[in-house]
Amino acid sequence: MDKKFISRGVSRTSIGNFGLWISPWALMLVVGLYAVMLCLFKGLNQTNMDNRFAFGLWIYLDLTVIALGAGAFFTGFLLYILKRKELKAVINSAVVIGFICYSGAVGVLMVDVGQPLRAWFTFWHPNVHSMLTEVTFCITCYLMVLAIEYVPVILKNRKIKHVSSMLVFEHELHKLIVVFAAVGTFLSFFHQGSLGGLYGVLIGRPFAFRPALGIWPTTFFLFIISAAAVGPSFILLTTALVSKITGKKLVKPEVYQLLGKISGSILIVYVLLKAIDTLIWINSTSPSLGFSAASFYKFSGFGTWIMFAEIVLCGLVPALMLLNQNIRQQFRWLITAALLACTGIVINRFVMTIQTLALPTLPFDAYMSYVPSWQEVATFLAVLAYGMLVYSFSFRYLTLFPQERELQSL
Amino acid sequence: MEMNITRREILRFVGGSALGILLTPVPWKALDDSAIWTQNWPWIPEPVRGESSYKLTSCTLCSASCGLRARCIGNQPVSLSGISAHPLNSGALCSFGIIAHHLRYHPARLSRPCRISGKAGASGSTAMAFDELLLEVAAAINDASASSQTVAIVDGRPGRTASHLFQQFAAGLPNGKYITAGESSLEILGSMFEKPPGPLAYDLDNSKMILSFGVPLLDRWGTPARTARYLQKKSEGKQRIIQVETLQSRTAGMADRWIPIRPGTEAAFALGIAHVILKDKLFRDASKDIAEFETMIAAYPPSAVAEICGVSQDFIRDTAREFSANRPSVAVIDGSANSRHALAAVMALNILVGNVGRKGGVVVHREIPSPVALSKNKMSPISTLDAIPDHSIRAMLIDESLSGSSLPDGLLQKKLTGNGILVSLSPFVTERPFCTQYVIPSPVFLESLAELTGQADRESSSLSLSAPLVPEPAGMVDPIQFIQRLGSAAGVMNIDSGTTEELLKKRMTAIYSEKRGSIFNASNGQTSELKGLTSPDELWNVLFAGGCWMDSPETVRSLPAVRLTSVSTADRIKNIPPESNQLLLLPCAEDVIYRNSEISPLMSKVGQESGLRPSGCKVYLQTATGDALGLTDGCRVMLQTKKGSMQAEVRLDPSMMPDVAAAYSALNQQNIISLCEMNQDASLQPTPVKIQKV
Amino acid sequence: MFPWVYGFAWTPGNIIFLGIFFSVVAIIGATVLISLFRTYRALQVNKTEAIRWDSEFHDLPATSRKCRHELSGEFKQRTCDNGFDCRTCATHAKLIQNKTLNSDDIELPIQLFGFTIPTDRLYHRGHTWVKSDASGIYTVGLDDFASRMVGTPDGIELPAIGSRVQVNGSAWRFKKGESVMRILSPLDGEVVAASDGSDGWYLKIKPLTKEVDTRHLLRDREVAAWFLREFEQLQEKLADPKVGLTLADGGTPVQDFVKAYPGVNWDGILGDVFLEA
Amino acid sequence: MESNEKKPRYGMVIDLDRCNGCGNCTLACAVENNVPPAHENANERTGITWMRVQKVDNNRPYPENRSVYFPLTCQQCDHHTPCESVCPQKAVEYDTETGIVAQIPVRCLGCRYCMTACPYHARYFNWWDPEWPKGMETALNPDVSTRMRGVVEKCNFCHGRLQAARAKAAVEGRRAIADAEYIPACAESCPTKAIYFGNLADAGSEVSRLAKEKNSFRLLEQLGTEPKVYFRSEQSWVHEQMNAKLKTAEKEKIHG
Repeated sequence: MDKKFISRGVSRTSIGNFGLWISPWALMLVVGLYAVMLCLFKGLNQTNMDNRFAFGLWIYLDLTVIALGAGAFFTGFLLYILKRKELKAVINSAVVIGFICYSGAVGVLMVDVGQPLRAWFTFWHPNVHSMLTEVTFCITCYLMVLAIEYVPVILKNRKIKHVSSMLVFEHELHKLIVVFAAVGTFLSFFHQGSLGGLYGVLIGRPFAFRPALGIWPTTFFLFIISAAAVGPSFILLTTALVSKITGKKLVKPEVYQLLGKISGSILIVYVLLKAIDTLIWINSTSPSLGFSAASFYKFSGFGTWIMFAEIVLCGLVPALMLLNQNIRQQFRWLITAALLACTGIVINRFVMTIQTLALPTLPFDAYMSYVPSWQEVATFLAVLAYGMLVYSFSFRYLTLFPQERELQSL
Repeated sequence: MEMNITRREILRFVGGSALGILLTPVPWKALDDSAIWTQNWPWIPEPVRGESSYKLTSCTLCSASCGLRARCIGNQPVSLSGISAHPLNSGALCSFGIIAHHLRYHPARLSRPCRISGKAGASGSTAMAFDELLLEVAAAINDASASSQTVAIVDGRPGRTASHLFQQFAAGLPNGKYITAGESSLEILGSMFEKPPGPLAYDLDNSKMILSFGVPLLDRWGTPARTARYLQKKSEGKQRIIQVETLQSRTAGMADRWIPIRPGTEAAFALGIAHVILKDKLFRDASKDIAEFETMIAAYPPSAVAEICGVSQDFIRDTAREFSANRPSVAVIDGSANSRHALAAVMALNILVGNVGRKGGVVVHREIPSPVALSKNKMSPISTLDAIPDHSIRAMLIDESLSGSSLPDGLLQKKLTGNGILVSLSPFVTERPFCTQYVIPSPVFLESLAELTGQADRESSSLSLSAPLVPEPAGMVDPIQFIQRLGSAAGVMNIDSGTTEELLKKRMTAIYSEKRGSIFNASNGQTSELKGLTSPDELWNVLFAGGCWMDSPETVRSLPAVRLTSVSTADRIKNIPPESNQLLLLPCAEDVIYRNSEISPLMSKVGQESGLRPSGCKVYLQTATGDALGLTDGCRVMLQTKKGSMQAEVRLDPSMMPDVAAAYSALNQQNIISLCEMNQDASLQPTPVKIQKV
Repeated sequence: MFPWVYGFAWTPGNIIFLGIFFSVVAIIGATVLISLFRTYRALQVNKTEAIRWDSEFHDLPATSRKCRHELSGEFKQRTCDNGFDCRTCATHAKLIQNKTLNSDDIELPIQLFGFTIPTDRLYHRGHTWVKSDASGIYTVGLDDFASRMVGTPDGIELPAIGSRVQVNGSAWRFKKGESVMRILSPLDGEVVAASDGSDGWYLKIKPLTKEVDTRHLLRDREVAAWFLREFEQLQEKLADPKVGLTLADGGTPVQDFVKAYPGVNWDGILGDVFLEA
Repeated sequence: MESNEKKPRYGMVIDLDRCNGCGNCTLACAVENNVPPAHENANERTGITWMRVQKVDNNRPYPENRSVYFPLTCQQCDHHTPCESVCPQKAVEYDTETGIVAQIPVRCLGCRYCMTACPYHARYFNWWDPEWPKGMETALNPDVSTRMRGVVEKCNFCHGRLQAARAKAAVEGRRAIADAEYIPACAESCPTKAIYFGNLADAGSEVSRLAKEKNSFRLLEQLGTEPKVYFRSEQSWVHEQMNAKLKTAEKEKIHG
């Protein structure tokens, strides 16, 4: 019945099945929105955050999804600036995922701040020396860019494109898409970096503090590189996942391998720099602030294993795997490597946000732990559900994978 | 002609106007203003602005009667601070005093007289008119007189005009008793003389060496100025404090020396010191006949005492030496927390080295002139609660208008008859679930004219007034009105008449006529001879404005003979070794809830917000002990004694003595006391306790 | 943010940071406005048809965009990038020069798997043929392949007499099953007559210019090659367990494929045949 | 710094040996700054105590155990003030005239970045709207306005009192205020005179004299944020305890 909206030549499951698929996500979204309302109307006492754990699950979530969503800008950069045409096969999907990640993150931030009504103060009275200002400005602009990049994908819908004005606008907008790709890259570069700087500048948290290169702490650059490295992996994973769920070939195997290769080659650089940074921190930065690096790892839960897992197991290993052609050609291993790479970044963001706050600073401080409340978790799940819904609808009614049509007839 | 508007046109219009408005300053101004609108929710109270003025008065929360300065906006006090020139507190206030102006807003504030018929748990409170209440109480009192049962009136602040009226009331009844809940250690000391030499007090300011048995001298006992004075004298080498205490209290922490002894072995330690003093002839007051005592303490050589108290013998010897060398010295002990044996043993030390009647030791206060006391109406003598047989009191009246009674509920319950009633005059609802209780609302600090006497830690007694700075709510009754009204209701006629103000003014006149002592004038910070004043009215005015009259110290010629027999039962003192897998339960109270009167809600800040919660009953264990029992910091446990059981949260604290469990019961909490063995004198014994994790 | 907002200061930090911010916003805004303006202009001068074909063409699967010269074997592998408009294609021009077609060795209609392909006319990649008569009027019809696809349409929508059609613009539409298809016009011109195809033709078009450029249309041999390829592709798509390779046996093709083979994704196939994404 | 020679730098020296942990400072502070009583669900990690008293002991078992009380408040960092630099919208102000770091709650959007930046945990978030028992709101201090839910607040050395003192001076036509005219509530209320307050920039002042003493130290001095709150104690274990981390780190630097 909704055939008129589904692109020509591709098959989609019946509207009934589709309904079955989205209803649990819709439910999750509703529950999450209820939790959000609680937080907005009753205040943040609904969360388990406190004066010691002033940042919690949400900030961690924001940092993570924004890192994973980096696929959007990086793919765009490779396709439109470096003209890697093969990536046309995933760019639409990448844009949608990017849009989901960023809009989700911004949404959660709005709940996370104590006075959302005053969110615009950051623009009105900006303190340009704060990393958070940089983040706020860049993310807002970039979300705008992603929205604009999303428009052509929507206008290409089989039904909508019959409206001449829509068709023509799409055509004209797409001609200039390279501008947005460029601006997007520029913005992403800065906010990914400032997200790292967010913690790197915390002189009061010797665990996170890093010396500055120019005006930015090293984490600034590490975050950019790590995001660029993991973005393609995440696109790879999502594409593979969608193709698994729908049981359709969506892109050619070469595309998967290309994504893997790009991811791997940047990841190896990242791991190298991260290792150097860590060594400098252990031997110079941390001691100079009066804290032996070892002292940070003597607490149950946060042993040195976490560092090993982050840098070696989920950094070096996947990097080497992705750089090896034979492994790339075996889909299962390719996926495993991509998964490891993403996990590595997930751990890294966790260490930066949560572990930093858990560790004591004052000589008589205790080591603190924190467990998010159901409201926090529900809000987090709401973002997941929102993403699932937006992506499901986009996949059903828009052309996210141009190669799908020819691949399915083969 | 008819015009038809297409959708396109409408859209154009809307879009165009939107764009147009954006180009006007309107939206930007609105944005800026919204910052102002969102500055605060409308429902959040903003402080009342206004010119601030300062009013001077005296704090009624305890007998330290500190002088304080209230910053007022209009008539409303918004903050309190000490009067720095004040001789009693030299500018210091305690943490209760500094927020005492919040008390009147306490949620538990009592607004009407009521009857609380309380069986534990389900206590029902019925509001009633004051006269109605008086009739019921009077009935009970008459019933008592008929059936020759006792009617007791308990006074936490003896020496006031009201106290004397209480004594008259008690005297007017066949078996009325007037009971003071004062500093019981000094009462015991008094009882060691053949005839009481008069009201006794510690002269801590002039003492060279204070031997304190668990008295919180440096945090909450007596004047809040104590710590500053001690630190000053210490720096000049004029005063030392030795703290003998199981726990590392703040006083123990700041004292020159902390001697941690096993719980409940204070008496043994004191006798050990006495033993050394006599044996090594460190001091000998030939005037006293202490042969009996000497033979008794032969049983307490340092070796034995060290064993009992769990300290080294040197501690005992050194302490004995210092105590007798640095005279004037004084031994003080916390009356509310120790057995009478302990009190007796410690007080014996003061007699032994001749501290009594000596400046810097235990001094005798002169009686403050009181017309009521001298009036034709005779007053009943002071008696102590443990002198009264158990289950013999039909009606007990307690004046809690100034601060809560310091008598443990356990003791009160023990003394009351089965149908006994308890009448308390109090600003707050304090439920005692073991009897029918009548509560009469009294005005709270800053609301009424109150008279403050005493000073158990000064060389001379003092008198000051607390003036009403804010109007009191309707239906409040002050102690004097209370006893007068009750007297007439119960047909007790021998009570002086007159309003509170009249009676107090009379007393001023009497004091003025004595021409003795000195007077502090808060408005100019000067302390001068009372003689200097021109009239009783001037005295009244000075005291009414935060001033203070200080009696001249008594010069003791000779003291009556002593009999240290009350110490003779000390052989009951023994070391209670806990059985295997048991600890010794040491009942304590968070210092912020030391008194059982209500406190400002803001006090939660001192307890780090959650420290005073009902769920906040904590049991402190030595880290090693805790580990041995497999208990972690913060875990919840069940405390189990012969008397009962309760839940508590474990705190591992390296400062704790091994095998001791110090339990702090929090505000409005099942009282930890209910788990402890009680001595005959209602003091608590350290009790063996089992601790299981829950 | 703005100099007139409380607390603003002309510090280098502010100038650089806000400078960058405002330029980014300006760039984004400008780009959007430009594309809006161009859209408006395009709609004014009615470039819609051309744009539609352009975007359609680029969305077609590569298999449907083979260059005619790959079909004729002159190239190993070449995909058209010019919307099948050889009139403006440099490569095509070159190839045509060094090759003269002598059309005398074939006059009979080519027979291919039961399809009849008359050689007296030019073919458009959208499966229309063009035939001119003496009066300079061009007749447009569907080739055998296409007409068997359409069979008897469930509806047909012809352009108004006097209306203009343009190369690769929509000529007429028909409805078949769920899908509405548009037929690409092989020529520029004015519609002088239209028919529902019952007598073999659909449109009669009067060219706008005396010289009619037909370089973009297929002719002679290459028609066969193209037909063959189209046919093979159709076979592949019909290669479906339910259908089986019924055509491989060389039996005469049915008159109405769509009716004959239900349960096939005709929507997609028709799209490929009539070059509609 | 040179340019600031003339300008006052207000600071504190807290004598740990004089503090008996009574909590007057905490209470006086709450009264002065209209900090509401704890919400029923608040705990030591969600409550607001601009000035809090922390017991610190030497970790030795009974009977060698000794402890002191640390009155902890905003340490008023003078250099690279961690919270000031991170606030995205200038809701934290470092007053170059006095060196006082102040929070502007009406400007704050409650992102709590400053709280993660502060190594002293001296900043507090309003997890609840403030509530006072009926009638108690009439006893609020008129010089300090109340805060709403969702914003951060902290010690500002009783800035309200400084303003009042300045206003008074202005009325009397004086340009500067005398030291005695301005003292925060905590220092004023301390019954043991453990908190000295004054101008660190004035070499003659008692605070600057005490701050220079060998027994004085600052918390986390090695972070280089130049806090303006000093602590002093005669007890050596306190010093060891406070620099413990520094020492171990140095050791490892030498040996490792």
